[in-house]
Amino acid sequence: MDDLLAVTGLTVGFATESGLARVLDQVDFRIGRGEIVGLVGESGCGKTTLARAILGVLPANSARISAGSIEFDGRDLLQEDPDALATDIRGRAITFVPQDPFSSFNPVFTIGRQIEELMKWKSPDAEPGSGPRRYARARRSSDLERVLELLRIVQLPDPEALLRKYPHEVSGGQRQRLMIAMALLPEPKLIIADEPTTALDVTIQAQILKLLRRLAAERGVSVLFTTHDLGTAYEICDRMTVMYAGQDVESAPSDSFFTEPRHIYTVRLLQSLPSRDHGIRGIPGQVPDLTAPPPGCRFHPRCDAASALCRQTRPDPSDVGAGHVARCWHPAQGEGTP
Amino acid sequence: MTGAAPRGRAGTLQPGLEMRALVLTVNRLVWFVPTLLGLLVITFTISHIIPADPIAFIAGDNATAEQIAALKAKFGVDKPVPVQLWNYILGVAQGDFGISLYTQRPIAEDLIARLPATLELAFVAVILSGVIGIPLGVLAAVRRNSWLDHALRVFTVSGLAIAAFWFAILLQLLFAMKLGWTPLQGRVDGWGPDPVTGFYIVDSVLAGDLETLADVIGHMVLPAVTLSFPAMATIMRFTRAGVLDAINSNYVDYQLAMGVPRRVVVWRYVLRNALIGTVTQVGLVFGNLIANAVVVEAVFDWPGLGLYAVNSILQSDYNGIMGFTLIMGTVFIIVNLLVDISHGLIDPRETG
Amino acid sequence: GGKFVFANSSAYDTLDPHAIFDVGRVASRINLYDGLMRWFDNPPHLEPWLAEKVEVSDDGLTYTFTLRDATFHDGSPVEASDVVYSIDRILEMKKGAFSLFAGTVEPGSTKAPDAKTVVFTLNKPSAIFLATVPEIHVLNEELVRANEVDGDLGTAWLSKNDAGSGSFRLTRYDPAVGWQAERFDDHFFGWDMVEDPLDVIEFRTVVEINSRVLGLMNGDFHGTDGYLPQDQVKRLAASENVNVDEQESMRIFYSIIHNGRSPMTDVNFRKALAYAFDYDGFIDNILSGSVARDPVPLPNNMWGAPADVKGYTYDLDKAAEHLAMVKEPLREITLGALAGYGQTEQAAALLQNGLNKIGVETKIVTEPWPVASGKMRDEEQMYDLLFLWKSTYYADPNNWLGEMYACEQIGARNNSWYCNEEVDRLLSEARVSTDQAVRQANYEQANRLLAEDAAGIFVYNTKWFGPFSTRVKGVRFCPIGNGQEMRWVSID
Amino acid sequence: MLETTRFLLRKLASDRTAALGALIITLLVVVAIAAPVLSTHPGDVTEFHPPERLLPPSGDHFFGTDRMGADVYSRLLFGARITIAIAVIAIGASVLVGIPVGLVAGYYRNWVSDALMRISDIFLAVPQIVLAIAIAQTLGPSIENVILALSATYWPFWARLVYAETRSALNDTYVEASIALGASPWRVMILHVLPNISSSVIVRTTIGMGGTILTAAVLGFLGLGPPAPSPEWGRTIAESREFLPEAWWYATAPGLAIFLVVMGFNLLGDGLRDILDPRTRRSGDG
Amino acid sequence: MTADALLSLENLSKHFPVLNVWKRRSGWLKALDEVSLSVHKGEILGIVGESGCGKSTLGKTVMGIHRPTSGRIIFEGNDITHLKPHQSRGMRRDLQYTYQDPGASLDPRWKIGRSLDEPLVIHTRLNRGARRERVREILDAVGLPDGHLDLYPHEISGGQQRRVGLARILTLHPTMVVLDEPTSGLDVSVQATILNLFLDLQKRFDLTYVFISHDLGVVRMVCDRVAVMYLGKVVELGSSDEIFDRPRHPYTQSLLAAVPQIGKGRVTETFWLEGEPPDPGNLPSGCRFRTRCTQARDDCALAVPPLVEHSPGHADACLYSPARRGYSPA
Ligand SMILES: Nc1ncnc2c1ncn2[C@@H]1O[C@H](COP(=O)(O)OP(=O)(O)OP(=O)(O)O)[C@@H](O)[C@H]1O
Ligand SMILES: Nc1ncnc2c1ncn2[C@@H]1O[C@H](COP(=O)(O)OP(=O)(O)OP(=O)(O)O)[C@@H](O)[C@H]1O
Ligand SMILES: [Mg+2]
Ligand SMILES: [Mg+2]
Repeated sequence: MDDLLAVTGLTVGFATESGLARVLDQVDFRIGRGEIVGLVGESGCGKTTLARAILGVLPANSARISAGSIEFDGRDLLQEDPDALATDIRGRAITFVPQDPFSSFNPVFTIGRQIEELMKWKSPDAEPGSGPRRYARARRSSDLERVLELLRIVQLPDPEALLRKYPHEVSGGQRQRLMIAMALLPEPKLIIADEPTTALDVTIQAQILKLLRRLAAERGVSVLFTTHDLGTAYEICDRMTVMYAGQDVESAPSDSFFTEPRHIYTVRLLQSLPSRDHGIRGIPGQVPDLTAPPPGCRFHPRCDAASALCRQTRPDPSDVGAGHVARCWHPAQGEGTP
Repeated sequence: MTGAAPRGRAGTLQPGLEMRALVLTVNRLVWFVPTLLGLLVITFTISHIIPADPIAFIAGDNATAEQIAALKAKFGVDKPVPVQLWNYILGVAQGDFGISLYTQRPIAEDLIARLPATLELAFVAVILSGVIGIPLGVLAAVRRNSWLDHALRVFTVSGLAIAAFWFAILLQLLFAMKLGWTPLQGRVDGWGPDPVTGFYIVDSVLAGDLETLADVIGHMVLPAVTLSFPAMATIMRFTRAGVLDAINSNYVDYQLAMGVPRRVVVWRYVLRNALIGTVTQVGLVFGNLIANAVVVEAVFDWPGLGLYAVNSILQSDYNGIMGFTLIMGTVFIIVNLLVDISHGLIDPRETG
Repeated sequence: GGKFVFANSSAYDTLDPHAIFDVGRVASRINLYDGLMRWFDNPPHLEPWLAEKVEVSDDGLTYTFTLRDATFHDGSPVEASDVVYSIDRILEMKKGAFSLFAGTVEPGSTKAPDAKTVVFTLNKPSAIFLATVPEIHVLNEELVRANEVDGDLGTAWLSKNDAGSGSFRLTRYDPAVGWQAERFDDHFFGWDMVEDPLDVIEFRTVVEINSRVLGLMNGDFHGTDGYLPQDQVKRLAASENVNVDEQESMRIFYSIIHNGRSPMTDVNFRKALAYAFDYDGFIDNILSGSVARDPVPLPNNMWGAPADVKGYTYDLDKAAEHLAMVKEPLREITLGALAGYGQTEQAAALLQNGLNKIGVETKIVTEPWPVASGKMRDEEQMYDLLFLWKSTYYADPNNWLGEMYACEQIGARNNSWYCNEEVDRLLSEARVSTDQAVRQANYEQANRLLAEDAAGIFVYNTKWFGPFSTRVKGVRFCPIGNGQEMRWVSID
Repeated sequence: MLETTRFLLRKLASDRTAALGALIITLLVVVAIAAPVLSTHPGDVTEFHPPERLLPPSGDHFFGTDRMGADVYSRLLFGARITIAIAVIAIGASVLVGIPVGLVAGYYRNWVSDALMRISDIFLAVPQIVLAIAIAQTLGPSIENVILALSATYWPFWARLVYAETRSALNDTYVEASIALGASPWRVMILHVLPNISSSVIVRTTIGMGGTILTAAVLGFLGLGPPAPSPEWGRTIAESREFLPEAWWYATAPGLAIFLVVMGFNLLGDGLRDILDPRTRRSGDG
Repeated sequence: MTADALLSLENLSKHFPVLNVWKRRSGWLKALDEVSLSVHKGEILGIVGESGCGKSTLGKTVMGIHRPTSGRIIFEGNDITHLKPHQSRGMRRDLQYTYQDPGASLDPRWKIGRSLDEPLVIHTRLNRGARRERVREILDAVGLPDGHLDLYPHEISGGQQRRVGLARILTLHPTMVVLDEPTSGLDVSVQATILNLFLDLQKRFDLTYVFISHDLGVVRMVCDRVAVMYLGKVVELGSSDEIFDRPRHPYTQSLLAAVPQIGKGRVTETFWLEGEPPDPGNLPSGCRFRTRCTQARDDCALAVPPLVEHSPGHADACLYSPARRGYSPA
């Protein structure tokens, strides 16, 4: 299969005061070229951790990657030299849109200055390798052209003036547009967008999602889109991967995901959405403590279908439909689909 | 944080940076005068509860009652206290801090003659602490929990705990008395360079007199090191905390995730943010520096305001001490004013 | 030739010779100015100086001085009118040496019949007048008057400039550093008797003892004051660059006792105090034997000091005995000491130590000299006891006894509130008598009575340990100038 | 309350630097209390032995003897009492004045609170030690006056701190919630605001202790502290200068004592800040 | 309609001063501008709108946390507009407010038990035992174990904190509760449980809710009536079904159109609204939505359109409301 990104068996822990938190447990995850993949799951299930692992920016002092591989465009990122990753993968081949556009700009520099710094290192024109000693004038002005053009493309009014502003002088929606522009500027192959609309109002969210989807399609960029809002995921993703407490539980194309969820957790999650049809249903119980996670399938303590098997071993991915993979011993059979 | 509603909003009412700096300056200047007035009232009050009678002292051992009365009239001490206060304020407004009971010269003259010595020392100490303290603070933050961080932590903790006068004595004991590497005390051997600015380093450079320059610097070393030690510790501490705060922030996270080299992020971007916090501390640092200057100058016989104050103490020269307090207060207020203004300039979010 | 640098412990805040009178800053007066007479050597003897000769009338009231040919530093001649101006200025300023002349010389009573003759007319006979004449430093009247501002008698100008005729002429002054002067070649006394007189003298303020000592040892300074703590003197003596010149001086250390306040009004209490001080511990241990025990208020080496007074010893039994005889109620006694003068504090602590043991409660109050000197003149505020020195301003027993214990000096120089009719009679007689034998007998007797009465706790007479660079020759020590008269000195 | 204390103790024990600070301070207190027992020459505070002056450290005199022949070590122990007394009383007075002033000024927004804050601003406009010197000099040297000078110049720090913290606490939802619930101003101030700002006050007070000890030592050094023969540390150092470099122990011992104690308070303060104040925890050491 | 109103607001406004750098007021931020609505006994009134539109301000002004700039608040027939919190103790018991972040409304240094006790201490003369009884009862009602009484707020989860926040206000048995974004920040699975709890308690204690939220899906599920706010104004008010099924105001329409709905058409393909809300301190004249409205005409800028009830129980504030067109003769 021609995947742009293939994460296999990734296991990551964090050293904390109360022991090792097993935040990712043998996670499998892939993204095809030009595909928008949603990574969904409740707060704390490890979405950001997975995203950061791909970017290679897990906190060095506390994160422990104990197994797995991250293959991107034919390179195993976990084996690469970190410096090389920083220069030609991060910000070049893979770019990033953060969750919170309010705090992701440095408050004491103008927006223009921050974009310029990014372009200095990550402009598509920049020669790959050790990075610039000097920011040549010619490149600087061609980069500026490029920036202004893209700012217009993301529908930011008066881009020249905008570059002279400080981040706090710009609204949240505009900041997120800037972030998207900055993610596109290096002409990457993959954009990792970590809950890019959570902090925004619905009307703004709709605008941003629209923009992101259009640009990704136009430019053939793959997007890893994390969110805990299933509605948002439905809007933008071609394919979904659901995570629960550090484990990937199900991965499917959007259509079959919403119509025929197979993993019990996915089913319950979808049922939790307020709906006129079935009222309000939650999932009883609580997410496990990741420093002492339950063995086997981590959802088993809250799962009404759980068996002894579930409590012992975590199922391997099994195909349950076209491109539809679930890791469940007792997959749902069309039961409870919304 | 997830799902929380967005906070913050575009501030279209924000004036430009220059405007902000101006507004800040004016705002602070408006408070300058009342603060100074309050300070005057405090010093006046203090000097009016003194046990000894300064007039009797000025009058000398053999003054008669009439002479004392005449002197009281001359100095205006026979008037009601509010009138005296008013006259005192008027006097200070005109640069008249009274007469030194000890030297019999106008206090203002004495203080101005000594101000450059103190300022030169303070400047050198501040620069020294900044130039060394800031990079070390950044290093400590970047290499958090490394042996370097721990060593620097010991350093900062010591810097803040050590009594400056004792440290000064220790340095003297070691470098001047035992090893003989530096002069024991004083600002220069003999008379120093011809006064132009009053700063000996500048003056000896202006005069092209390298020998004197070397001598001046030699004399400067121990006092400057003593003074800058606690200041350096404070600066380091705040820089470290500031850098750590900044490093843990989302914008650094973002830049690193976008592959901007760590060293660039830290030294060009984080530092600026960290310095905002450090700059606000300069006022505090300067205050401590001045405080320490009093005793450090006494130990090193540095002919500045601190030594003047100590001599005034020994001579019970109340006018001298009050003059010193006032001028220190003024210098301190001005420094804080500058700090506020520069803070406003560095941090675009600051709105006064 | 050469330059001599002296490290002085006190700051030269003013150079006006009539404004100051202390020993610490004597150098500016004695080197930049001249008086009609001058003290020399040790024991001190008085010699005519600017004056060629002096004649005293039989009634002891009229002193006629004849001036030599001398010039001020600006080249103008020293004339009798300058002397008249100078004494009248002293009397008007009421500072410095004023008290020596107060009541004896009236303002305007001094006349200059011609340019070379000055006539002083005293309003009562004084045996000490001549001894105080050296303090009349002669100013260049014209120059001073030209620099007067608002009738300040030129004090502002004189605080930074010189208007004298002395052996050296001021070239530089900075209150924070000190002053520098060059040799005045036209000085009336000439320079023949000195083989290679100094070109330049510099007196620098160096407050820190250690700095003075180190500077001297490494050759930066050529001399410093002779009253260093003994520990430092030892260090200096050990240095090969420094010679320490030892001389018995005339500066006594004692404790004033406030005789006018209970329970010190009781002689037994005063005796208890005197027996409770550890003289040997203080002199032998703390001061390493660098001073001489002096049981009376007069320096041992001054005439008028009786040889037969033994003085008190550290004897707590006797102290307790006398204490038992005290009728007045006891209370906490305040021991005064001078800030910045560690010795006074140590003495007070030692006395406290002794008094503790006989059950007298004490507290030590250390205050700066201006505060202390203010309190000393106030019967209410004066400490119960106060340790301090009494230096030589003029070499006559009256400098000590007459000022410290005469009844008429109470509240001024007599800070003990001590008034004993017999003692007062002896002192008054001695002050006016011109008969040396009478004077000597009177002073000896007065000393005996004062010691017997335990009017104060008399501890020691200072020795002077003048540390000078080995390159320095010709230092002439005199208790009045403290060895700081530089005209005799040379350096190689 | 008991539980909070236990929690604190447990946290303290786990934070190495804070534990070290606490240890030093405990030691100081023990030393001060038990000075008569621990000292080898307890009488030497007021009793002297001139023949034994300036002896170097030995088995009999751990830190040598001073200019009066008294045991430096014993006097050091008794000096700790003075240090503690000055620090505790001066800080106590400042806290007692500063907290109510800051609390009231912070809670009510009217001209009185403005005036109070202006006054404390004026005090803060001069380096504290400069003002303390002026006051101490004016009043004359004694322990009481040192304490007075320190308290008079220190209270604005607490007033300012409490004021700022109160203002920010008033913006906190739980305070607003209590007010909305109908709680009286006093209830809010005493039961909600004060306990919640207490951690910053405690931290500030702990570090302030160190600062006060340093300032008091400076006053002592300048001769504005308690008079001889008080074993106050600052004045001991001043006394000793005359005898350098020979009698190095004389200056070294009290200087080290000041250093240790101030460091103890600073370490404890830093530690408490980390423990009590989750906001700064992030920037502390993990 | 106002007859059975438990609470009614008449032209209620809350304006915050906008300060310039000189700390002088340079204008007003109309966080709440002439809002009139009423809440009926036993109903759940939803208030929706984008961030900063004045939802919380509405709640807090009703509660007396903010002093209203103008207008009247009538609760159970009494005018409580100008009562300060302590003057209206009795009133406070009946009218309660939960904070947007209920965890933050608990004193971090107080154990849960004490926080729950506080309202009783302030408002009742019950003795310790009786209070304890009451607290237990209510804790049980919100589904928390007794053991939680001895925990500190930071020791329990966000969902539990919300329960405690709710318990705290229920101890006084109020008749009406303003719930300010009670589920924001919660995962859907937890949100569902909490919502169920609200509905439960409402039945049990016979409560009336004002339910502030920006989650339209939730509002639709739980609310009987809905008020849509835009920049300090209520732009549409009506029953849930009316609002969600037949929205009239262009803003309401765009708001609904922006919400992704699983299984329906993709918003990213259909959404039309552009731009962002203007600065609330510097509002456009006339209709506040006109700057973003695709149907805006010139007269929209002339006057602020009033909220008009074009059909029973459904009011909107659009000059070109489809309802108005239906009724107008032109
Ligand atoms: N640096 C770290 N040290 C220790 N634990 C961490 C660290 N970063 C994350 N965790 C823990 O790892 C788990 C997963 O965190 P992560 O941020 O990946 O979740 P998420 O799915 O992105 O959640 P959210 O939706 O809240 O952003 C959480 O339990 C979190 O507490
Ligand atoms: N105390 C205050 N002082 C000044 N302005 C305020 C204050 N409280 C709220 N505002 C302003 O009033 C407007 C409405 O705020 P409010 O909190 O009511 O909005 P909201 O609809 O609750 O938003 P959110 O969804 O973010 O909670 C905002 O622009 C806000 O900045
Ligand atoms: Mg996340
Ligand atoms: Mg709100």
